[in-house]
Amino acid sequence: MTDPTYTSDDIMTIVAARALEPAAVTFVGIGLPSTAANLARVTTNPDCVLIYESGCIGSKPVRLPSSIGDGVLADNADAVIAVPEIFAYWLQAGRIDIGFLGAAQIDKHANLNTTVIGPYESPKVRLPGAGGAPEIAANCRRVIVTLRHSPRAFVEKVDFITSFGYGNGGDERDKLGLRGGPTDVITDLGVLQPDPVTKELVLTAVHPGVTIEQVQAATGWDLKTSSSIVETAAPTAGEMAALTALRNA
Amino acid sequence: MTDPTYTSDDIMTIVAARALEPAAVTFVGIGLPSTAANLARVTTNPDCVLIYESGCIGSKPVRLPSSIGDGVLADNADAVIAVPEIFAYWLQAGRIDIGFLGAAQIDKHANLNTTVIGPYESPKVRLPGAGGAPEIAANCRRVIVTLRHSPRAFVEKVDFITSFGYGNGGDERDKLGLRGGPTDVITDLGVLQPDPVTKELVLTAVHPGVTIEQVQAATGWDLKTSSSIVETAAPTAGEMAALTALRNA
Amino acid sequence: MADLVGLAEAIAAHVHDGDTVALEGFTHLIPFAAGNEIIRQGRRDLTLVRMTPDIVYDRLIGAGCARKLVFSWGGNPGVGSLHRMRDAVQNQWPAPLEIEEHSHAGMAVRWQAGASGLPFGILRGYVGTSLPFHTDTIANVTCPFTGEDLMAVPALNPDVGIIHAQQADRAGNVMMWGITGVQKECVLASTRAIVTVEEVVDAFEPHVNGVVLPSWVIDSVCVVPGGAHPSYAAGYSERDNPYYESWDPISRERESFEQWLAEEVMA
Amino acid sequence: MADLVGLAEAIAAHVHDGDTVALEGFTHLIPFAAGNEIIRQGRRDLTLVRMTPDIVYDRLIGAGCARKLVFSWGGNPGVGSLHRMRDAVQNQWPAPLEIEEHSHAGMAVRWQAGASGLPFGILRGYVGTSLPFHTDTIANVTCPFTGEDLMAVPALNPDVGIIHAQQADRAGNVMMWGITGVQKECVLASTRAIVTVEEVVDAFEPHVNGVVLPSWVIDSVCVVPGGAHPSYAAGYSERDNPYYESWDPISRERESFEQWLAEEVMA
Repeated sequence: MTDPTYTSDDIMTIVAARALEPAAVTFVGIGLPSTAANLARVTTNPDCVLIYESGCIGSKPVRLPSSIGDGVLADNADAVIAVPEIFAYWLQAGRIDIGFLGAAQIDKHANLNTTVIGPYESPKVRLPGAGGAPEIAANCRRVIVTLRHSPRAFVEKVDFITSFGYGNGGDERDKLGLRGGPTDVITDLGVLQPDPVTKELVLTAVHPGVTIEQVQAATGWDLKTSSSIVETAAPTAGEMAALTALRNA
Repeated sequence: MTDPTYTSDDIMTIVAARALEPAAVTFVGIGLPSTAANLARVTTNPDCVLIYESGCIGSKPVRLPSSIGDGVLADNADAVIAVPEIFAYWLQAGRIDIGFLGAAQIDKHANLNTTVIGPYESPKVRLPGAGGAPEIAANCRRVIVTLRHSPRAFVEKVDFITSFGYGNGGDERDKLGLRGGPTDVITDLGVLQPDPVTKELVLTAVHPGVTIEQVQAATGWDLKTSSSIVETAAPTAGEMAALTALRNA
Repeated sequence: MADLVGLAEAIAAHVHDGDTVALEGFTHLIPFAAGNEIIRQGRRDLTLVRMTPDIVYDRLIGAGCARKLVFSWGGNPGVGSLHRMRDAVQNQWPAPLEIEEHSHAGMAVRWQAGASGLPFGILRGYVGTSLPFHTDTIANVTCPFTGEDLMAVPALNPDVGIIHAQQADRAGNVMMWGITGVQKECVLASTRAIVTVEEVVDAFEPHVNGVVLPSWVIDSVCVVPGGAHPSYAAGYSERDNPYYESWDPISRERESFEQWLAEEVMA
Repeated sequence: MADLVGLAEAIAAHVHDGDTVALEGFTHLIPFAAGNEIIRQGRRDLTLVRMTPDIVYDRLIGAGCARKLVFSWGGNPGVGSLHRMRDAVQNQWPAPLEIEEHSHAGMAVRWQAGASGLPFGILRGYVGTSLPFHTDTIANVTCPFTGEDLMAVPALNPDVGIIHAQQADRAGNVMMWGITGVQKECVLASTRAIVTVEEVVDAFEPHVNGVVLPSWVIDSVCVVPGGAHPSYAAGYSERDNPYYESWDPISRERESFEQWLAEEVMA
């Protein structure tokens, strides 16, 4: 990061917020996805509908939630319902436009791992596991992924597919009958998107001051670059102010 | 009926109310079952829990409900829930002690018909159909049936099994894995109960002033009589007063 | 996002000849006004889905709007028969009426499956009864863990789901409370959804069994006070039991029904 | 009908060595006090069921109460890892911990099936993931109507289900509201049920997403104000986020955890 006025978290959050479509119904995980979704809601996208797996539909939190079941998510929500209904009636039924996921590992075909590093039976690192992610990844119209770039995180093949992206690529996802799939992987260095045919993630944007080589060095496979690669617009003063206000609320 | 002080409806209702066990959780249909269950609740059985298929648990109606979804059933209920839950979480899960059913036809093995008289495809009389009855009959610990005696109602074989009693008798019900089964068929003339082995309905009680021959004449099969047949105790003044008060509330 | 429109406009926009249409409401909150509007607009060949056809479908059937009925209990609650439904089933008047008949439990599971985006749902039901011999949409399924046999029923996913609720807010969210039946599932399972409401309020209050449906799962919200009459809307009206009784003579003969239709709906 | 008893008495009566036990509550209303009481009573060989093990199960696992964990997301929410759970899975300390791992959607369906008296439930889930290769309780099932393949998961039916709710009334009925997760299903799916509550009230008021469980499906109701700390009870307390953060250093090392256990639970 060459610009000292924003952090890598800031730009990831702001780029993710920009990726939300107007009025999209968004299934939000806690942490950076939640910050990004709420940033969009209080700035450019007041009509986006935030859904949290704890059962909150249309959450309008007055401060950032510190957990998926934070009371502020329920307080001003349009509806609060039981967890089985959130997954069956809302997510599985295909009512969600955008799913917003993080991951510990992602691979070349956008499969996500939040379960285990190393063998499942004798793990090197035991991670939290699936939570809502597998069905968010399967049932939303599109999925946005945010995670920090590193060769350990961006790997040729994930150790465990917690959430299916494109499998081994090509039409594998379609053949399984899954909706959507990851469309944007937003990192601290840039943005990766799947090739329309092979579904291999390619670099489509670099953040200001980041070189393609830096991103390639932080990626555990031979990362290809889109012919139409762009530089991310730097966070504006307005975006930064809104983000700061949100964090301090 | 020889006693002019009560009607056949009165004695059916009062005998049915007496058949409710203390504090039993009772799944109640509208009409006579509801009157009987509420009579029990306001007299001898204040702790019985009345459940209506409209989603009311622990109803304590201040007057008799005129429909299964009457507002008085919800007003003082312990809980009001959605209809899918009533059937799945409460009835199917086996939480109900007693189911209370009526019928247009009943046969020798206590199978009930509320669907059609004559062939299904070209009915002589099209009746309302199943409603909640098949699963009430299948899932309660025991079932009490009330209907008026006539040879057209009490038949050798029902035209259509809407609600399974004992099939062709014997252990057929057990083999199907169904709970309970009808234990009491309360009519305007007496009470029929299944033989413990054959499951054929036999006459176990006649109401005051009714002869065994009268009941047999009103039954469309060769009705057997229990060796321990009794005469129903006549409605007491207290029961009649409570029933009248309930109807006028 | 729901449009706030008139009922005639909503029905014209969303209910077409040949559609599968569900008007739900379990004794409480039955969308009668919407049913009458469908009759007025002369819709034909509808497949009507509803647990309890009630008077609302007796009218639609008698008026010749339906070619098929999917249901689980077809009586006039507290009164007796639905004569127009019976006349259609027994005598094909005014048109033949195909029926697909379930139990309440089965219909409830079908609604849940439809709202869940599943092709079917399972239950312990129908065992030993005659229903599976006459209803194609009942099948066996085996538990892959215990080997136990259960019954399966297919999801309900109508073209249009119509319900009546107590309130909408200014954003077009809808709230109902009290006995809410399968109405949430009906809206969520249907491709298009119309909700008639008693009134529009600034904000919802909590209620016993309060159910909120967000604006973006509803196509049209129509303010129709009393739109559930002769059924009722808790907090707004009582069930008109004498009306249910009066329906018996009105509907018993074709002539009296047609006179009622001409005077009360088509006039 | 629920007995109103002390927490120690309720746990002693209903939680036995070797039982399958579920303490549910989705971030909100987690029954922490009941979890500590199980530790205090020295229960062993428990199969612990819970969507999000959270600190409540990190403690039980670290204290050696568990032999198996059935779960879907095992982190310290908003903070990081559950170190005691990780130590048990990676290093078998203090005892080997068998795990049965699902997704939230799968666990929710398992709870619904358990509450419904069905042996299994169905969902569109797990497709393409590695979970079915490591979890026996995921199987295929085919729709008898469409031929479509779906996933099946078996019902959850613990010996004991334990939840925390805001209120009980004097008859032992229980009310919770706000984010209620799978707690209704947990109580209904379990053979025995214990509910800890913030207080006993004369009558319940309506609340957003208010859920009432009647007395007769609960075995013991225990008044334990603050019994959900460090999680929260809407209307009574806020989530203690600093505590969740402080759990990280407490639980990171065996020694610091055992010291905490001795001082805060066993003392």
